[in-house]
Amino acid sequence: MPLKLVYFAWVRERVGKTEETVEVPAGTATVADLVRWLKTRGEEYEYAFENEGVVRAAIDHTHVKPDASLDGAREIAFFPPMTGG
Amino acid sequence: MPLKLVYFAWVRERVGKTEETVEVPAGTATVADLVRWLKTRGEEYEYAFENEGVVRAAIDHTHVKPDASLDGAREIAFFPPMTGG
Amino acid sequence: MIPSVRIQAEDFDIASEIAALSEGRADSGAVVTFTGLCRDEGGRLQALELEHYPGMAEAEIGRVVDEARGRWPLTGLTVIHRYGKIRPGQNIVLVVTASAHRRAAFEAAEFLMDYLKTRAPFWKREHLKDGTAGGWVEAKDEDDTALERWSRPDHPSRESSG
Amino acid sequence: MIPSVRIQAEDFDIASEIAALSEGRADSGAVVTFTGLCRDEGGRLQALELEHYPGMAEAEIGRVVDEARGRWPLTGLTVIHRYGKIRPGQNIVLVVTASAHRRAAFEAAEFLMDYLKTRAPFWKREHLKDGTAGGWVEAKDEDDTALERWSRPDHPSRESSG
Repeated sequence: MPLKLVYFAWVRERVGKTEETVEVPAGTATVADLVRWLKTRGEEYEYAFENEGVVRAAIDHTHVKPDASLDGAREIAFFPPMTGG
Repeated sequence: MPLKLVYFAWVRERVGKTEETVEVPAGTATVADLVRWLKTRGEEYEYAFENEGVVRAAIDHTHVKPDASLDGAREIAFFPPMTGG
Repeated sequence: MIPSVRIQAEDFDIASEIAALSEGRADSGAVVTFTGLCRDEGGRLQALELEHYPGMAEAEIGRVVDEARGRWPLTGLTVIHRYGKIRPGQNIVLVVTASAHRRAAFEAAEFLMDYLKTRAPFWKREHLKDGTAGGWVEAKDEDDTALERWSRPDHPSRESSG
Repeated sequence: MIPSVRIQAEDFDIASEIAALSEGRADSGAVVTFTGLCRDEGGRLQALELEHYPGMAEAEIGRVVDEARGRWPLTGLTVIHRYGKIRPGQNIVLVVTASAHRRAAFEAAEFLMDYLKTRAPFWKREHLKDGTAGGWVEAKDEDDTALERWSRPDHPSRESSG
């Protein structure tokens, strides 16, 4: 399944990309699965996701937890805790 | 002792005066004593102070309770509960 | 920081009051304004008339302002209360608080309004559209309740968040 | 009441935002504004740079706005969040709430700010006066604590005072 991934703030800087479209392997069911797979793709991903639980995720513009299903997802975003306001 | 009395809102309307200077009898030691004496001065005062505890008082621009001493007071104000803001 | 307290018949301009607070300083991270307005009460109100006790109004608001400054680390504070005839939609009262962090600015503004409502010597009377002079507005018990929460020991009166 | 949510690079004008809320209605007795400003951090900050997630920023703030409208009887609501480079003393965020009574306006504005701080997809990075690009601003635990109080069962989320 092709998925658009977008990155923000220091997650973007560590990954070295603003966005990319990836073909995830079968069995990648949740956001946590996706992160696990991304970390196998290179040091930059390992670095970006080194502290599990720090990087937040959103599916199609909605905040989600690591156990959220990727079913029907079009755009997955990864970013640090927010500091707006 | 001569005292300046000032009245506001419906207390002013009931008393029928904005202010007056009175010579209070000896033994008038507190705000409550003053109110008691004022109520002997006529129906308008009886009406203004008919519900004890509703009319508030201030001595020299500071809120006080009925048992506050009149010692050194120059201006005593009587008014309903405040409704500003 | 020199707080500004004004009792006036004229209207006020919120933007210039905020600008005056921020003038020449960049240590405020949060500015809260509260504006109290005259409601039309479902269309029956022609105007509110605000009577006040000159001298005591300034003194009492000054005391409340001092109390707020002692409780919160404010970088700016302005209170303006109008008197006289005020029509629906017009301004009655303005409180502006500035602080490094938002919690202090919010709490100080709420505190000031709760105190002004019950301690500042102002009295409102209604003038109705049908030509009758309506009565004096009655004080609300809930305003006293609002006030009491500031003396509860568990009330968070220190800044807690940015 | 149609709430207004805007994500923009340009500055905003508080007075015209308040005026827009009040336009043609006199049922608001209380208007609260919160302005978040860029602090100079003791003089060492040259600017903040705000990155955001276009699309999600609008969507997430819209959800928080809907939640606020469900909790409080608001007569007006505006949220503006800027992005891009912002210098000390300049505006970052504006929340305006209007209601018949003050408690609702205050609480809704605080609620919105607590949620924006921790849920709106914006990230601040510092640029320092000495020319170095400072780091990304870290999220504060106390912002999460501020958020939690809105889910406590004893929190007064209904208007209680005029």
